[in-house]
Amino acid sequence: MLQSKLLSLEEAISTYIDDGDLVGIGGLSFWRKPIAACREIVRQGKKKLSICTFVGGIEIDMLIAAGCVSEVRSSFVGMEVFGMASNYRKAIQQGTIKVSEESEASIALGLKASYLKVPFMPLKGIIGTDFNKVRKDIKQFDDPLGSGTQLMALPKIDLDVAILHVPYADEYGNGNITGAVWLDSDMAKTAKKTIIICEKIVELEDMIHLPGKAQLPMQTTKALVKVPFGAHPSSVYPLYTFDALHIQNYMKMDFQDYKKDFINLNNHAQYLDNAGGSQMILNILL
Amino acid sequence: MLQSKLLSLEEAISTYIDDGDLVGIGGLSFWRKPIAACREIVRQGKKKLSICTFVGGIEIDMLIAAGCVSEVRSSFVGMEVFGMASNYRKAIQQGTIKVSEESEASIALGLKASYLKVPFMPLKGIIGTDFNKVRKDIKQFDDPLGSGTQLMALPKIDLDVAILHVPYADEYGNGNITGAVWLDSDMAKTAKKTIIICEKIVELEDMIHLPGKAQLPMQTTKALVKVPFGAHPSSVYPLYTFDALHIQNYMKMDFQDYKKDFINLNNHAQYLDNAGGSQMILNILL
Amino acid sequence: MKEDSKGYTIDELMAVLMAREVNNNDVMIVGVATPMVWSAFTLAKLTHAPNAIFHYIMGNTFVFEPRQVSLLYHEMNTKNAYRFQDSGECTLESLPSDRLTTIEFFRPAQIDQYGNTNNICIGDWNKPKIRLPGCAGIADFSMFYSRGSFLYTPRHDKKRFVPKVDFISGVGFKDGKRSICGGRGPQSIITNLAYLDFEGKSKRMRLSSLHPNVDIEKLKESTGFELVIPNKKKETKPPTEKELKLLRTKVDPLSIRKLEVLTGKEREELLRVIVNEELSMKKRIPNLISP
Amino acid sequence: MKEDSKGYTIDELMAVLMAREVNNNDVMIVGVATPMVWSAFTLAKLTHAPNAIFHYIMGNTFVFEPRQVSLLYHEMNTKNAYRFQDSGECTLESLPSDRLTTIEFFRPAQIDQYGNTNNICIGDWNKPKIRLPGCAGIADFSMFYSRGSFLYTPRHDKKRFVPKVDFISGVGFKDGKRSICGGRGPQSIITNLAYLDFEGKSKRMRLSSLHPNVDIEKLKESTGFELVIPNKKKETKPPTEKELKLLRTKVDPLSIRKLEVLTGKEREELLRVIVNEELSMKKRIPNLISP
Repeated sequence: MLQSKLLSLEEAISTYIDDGDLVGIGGLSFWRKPIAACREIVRQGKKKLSICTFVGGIEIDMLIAAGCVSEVRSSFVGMEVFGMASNYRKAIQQGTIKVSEESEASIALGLKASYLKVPFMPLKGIIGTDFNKVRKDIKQFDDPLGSGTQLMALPKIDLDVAILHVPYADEYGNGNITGAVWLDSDMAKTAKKTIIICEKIVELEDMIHLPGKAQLPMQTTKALVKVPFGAHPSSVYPLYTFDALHIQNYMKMDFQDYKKDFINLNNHAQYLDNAGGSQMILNILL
Repeated sequence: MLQSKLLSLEEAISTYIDDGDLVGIGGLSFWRKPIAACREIVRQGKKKLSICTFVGGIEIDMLIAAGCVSEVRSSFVGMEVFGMASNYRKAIQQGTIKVSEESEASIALGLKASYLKVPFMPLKGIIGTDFNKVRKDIKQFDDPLGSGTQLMALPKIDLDVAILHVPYADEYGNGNITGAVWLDSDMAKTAKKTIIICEKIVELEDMIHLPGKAQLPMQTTKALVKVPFGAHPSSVYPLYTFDALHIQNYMKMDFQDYKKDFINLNNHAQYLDNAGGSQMILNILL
Repeated sequence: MKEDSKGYTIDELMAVLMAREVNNNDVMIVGVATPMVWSAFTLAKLTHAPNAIFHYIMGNTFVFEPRQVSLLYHEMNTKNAYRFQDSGECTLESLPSDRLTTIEFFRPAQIDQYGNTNNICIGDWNKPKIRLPGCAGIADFSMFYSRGSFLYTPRHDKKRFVPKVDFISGVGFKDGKRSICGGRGPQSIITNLAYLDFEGKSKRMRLSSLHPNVDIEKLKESTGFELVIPNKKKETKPPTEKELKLLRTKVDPLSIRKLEVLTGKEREELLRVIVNEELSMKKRIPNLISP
Repeated sequence: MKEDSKGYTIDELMAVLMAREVNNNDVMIVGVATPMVWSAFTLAKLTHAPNAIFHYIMGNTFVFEPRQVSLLYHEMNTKNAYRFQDSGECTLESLPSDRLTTIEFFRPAQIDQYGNTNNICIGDWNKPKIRLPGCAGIADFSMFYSRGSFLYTPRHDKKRFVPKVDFISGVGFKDGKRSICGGRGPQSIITNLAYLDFEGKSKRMRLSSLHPNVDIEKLKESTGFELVIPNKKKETKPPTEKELKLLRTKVDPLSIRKLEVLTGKEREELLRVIVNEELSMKKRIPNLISP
């Protein structure tokens, strides 16, 4: 039968992420972020990653604080109503990481271009902004069909790796998302190596009955990892919501202390215990 | 509350389709084709329509035979294993209608361009074919970002009208399709006037529970018409399949006779009766 | 932020003014971390815009029913979605922006007299004094909307209302002209001091109405460029009893919208209260509100 | 079309040869009105390619389980889909064609020695002698596939195998070179006379094996250009007992694949039989086939 792609988190990250990779991260803001995988990236001391995500939050901030990141490509990186992503902010202000300034469309269309095997996609938006002053890889051009319309060419984004966190997956690497998919399916299909982290493993047959079915196709999945509560402190609808207390805590702590208490640990249960154990789990469960 | 868009088929076609319109037709081949609506177009004697459909069959053949069509834009027009669409073939061979030669991507990306408000979308496919010899509105061009890649610019397709047949809709114009959506949702969203023909009317609240929910959004729907078995002789999954006997019959009959027996009728029940009545319905029901 | 002598707070006044911008057939885009906007839209739905539809970015969903504003359970609106979007649709493809009455509120960090906005950085982009979170979709969508775009900020001061923004990430009326994208451009800015719009011809920012108890000199001092000031002064129509009651009892009883106004310790304390209140809910689904 | 002395018909031989092209990890694209292809894929799934996946264009679906080939109930495969596609995905976006082993069979109306194909028209496009149905996605996809594209026709004659196609709607090896799209180009052509492929260097069409009982002169006479003929002649390996039994009893007992081979009255008669057989089924869902 089909080959199982089930790996440990450690194996998946060490096998499929190389220093310098352009890494796509799924989810949006505090929602369905593969944060257990990001902690593993920190533990393994990956370096010089370019991180691409639609809307980023604590996961980007953490990877930057840990020194894993050389460049960020995201339309927004912040901590929602909790405030700013201070490591992100500091790193840019101090010039220790690069930024590829992105809008929502520049990422969505960049992935689409990658899919269609074209070097760019055209857009009317962005024209008139200052994006072209800081993005040497985008360019305003004339409609080649001669309508006289000015357009912006947005380059394709070819991800090396995509890391996506979903509620349900089968061991062959089909992933199911309840609710919003955002750009996860585009990342899954275009990345050279796709790693799916799931909350629960289901049978291939179950995909038939899950709403939305397998939005992430097994053909492009390299590794499947099961980490229950692995998106914590972000949410996985419809299983649990984000952990506001943990996020506030993160923002107050010195990152080296945070790393000691929450990242450099032997196992996931210890992480959950340190994050509040059973009471925390009861808090976040929907 | 929300405004009901429920109209009779006659009202919908007379109000929203003008002679000369570029009309998008949903479905594919013998599947979910708005054929009752096409018969009404014939009855109302609409003229000079440009018809755009992903993969066309009997509905295109019929509209051509009735003299409603001046141009066809489709990647394929045929009668599946039953044979050729002979009126389509004849009209082109005799030069009485124009053809805009299309592939699947030229239609799909044309609608996408319309959506994104850009005049074209780039594609690598089609290059090397003879499409550019017969399509003066497509053009090979260099990647403006300087990669040296040759691309084909495919123009946007701005539909005047979209006619889509779906199993379920609410009276405000949300449409739900069980199974394949193909380009129906793109047509629904881009056409200036969208007409939805449905098998069953459900409540807005029911959309929440239907798989796929409202793929066709009410905001862009102008008219909703209820015509049970209105896609006959094509299929509406999961309610009924196509009527192979009727299609064979159509192919054998002179179109003027067909028109008399199956189009120029007073009401839909009479059409169903002439098409075999209860036994026919039992035959096609899944 | 106490109730002033008029009996309402600035977050209440702003939410009410934002609600009044909604039309009955609007698709109301609820973004990420904008409880003030969500409050305003929910209030509009319960008052003059019963047909308006919520489009939650958080769930990529369209929802008809209004729910109580929530911090932790925002995503539960996915439950009642009657429409999901495809993956690509979460950007420009949601609905045809040029033909439909989509309404979205953007909160700029800097704005100039022509409504150009900046959410990218303060200072030079290459070495910013302050890096901001980013503009999300503002650079993409805002110029397409047929109803134009709507702006708000609870902090009207010279750091925000500047002669020249440090980075244009949202196009207003460049040199007094509309963007090539076809939308109507910025329509209004609702702040803690005033309701501002744009003068028809010059497209310069104009005072439309001053909020009650705000001195016009205070407004001028707080704006880093010259506003168009009409001869005939108008006062902003304060919230009605009904609006305030709905907002306080049904729409947002936990005052989550206030998080957009407060800073520092005050904000932290309110956050603590909201989180505790929400965690103590047995049912972790925000209440449906019946009109 | 009777069984010949070898005990199988040409549709059976062709379906078996097409099945043998499938690899175990392929995504097998089942198009519209191609029961021969569907039969072949289902047979492959039951023999050497149990992991292969059906991608039905008809339902925009991915399906793992094999079902009996059906004329009227093809779309019922939607029932067991484990993956649906978005609307846009029904074209180029299905799965990354450059990295995965997608297999699709195209049936050209004309083909030249470099595998360029035509499904548009016979004669001049502006005033065609015969207008054909169209090329559907051939112009878009076929040049991208990492495994290349696969061709078949049950009518090997000079009308189809021509020196120059009247309209290139599918790019083969133009002037002996690959398309710029990166795919491997045409790999083989399975006909009623022979199994043909393309010579490694010149990319000219080459005889790989003649079907049993076919004379090489017959092949040459039926081809409108000079084939590369290797010195060492091979005979096509006929269907095995197992393949024939599966095809006849489980995969396609109604011989729907034969509709692609027959013409005129014979085809009409078979259609009548198939439709009547299928209409008499109480359960209007094609049988699942257990391997």
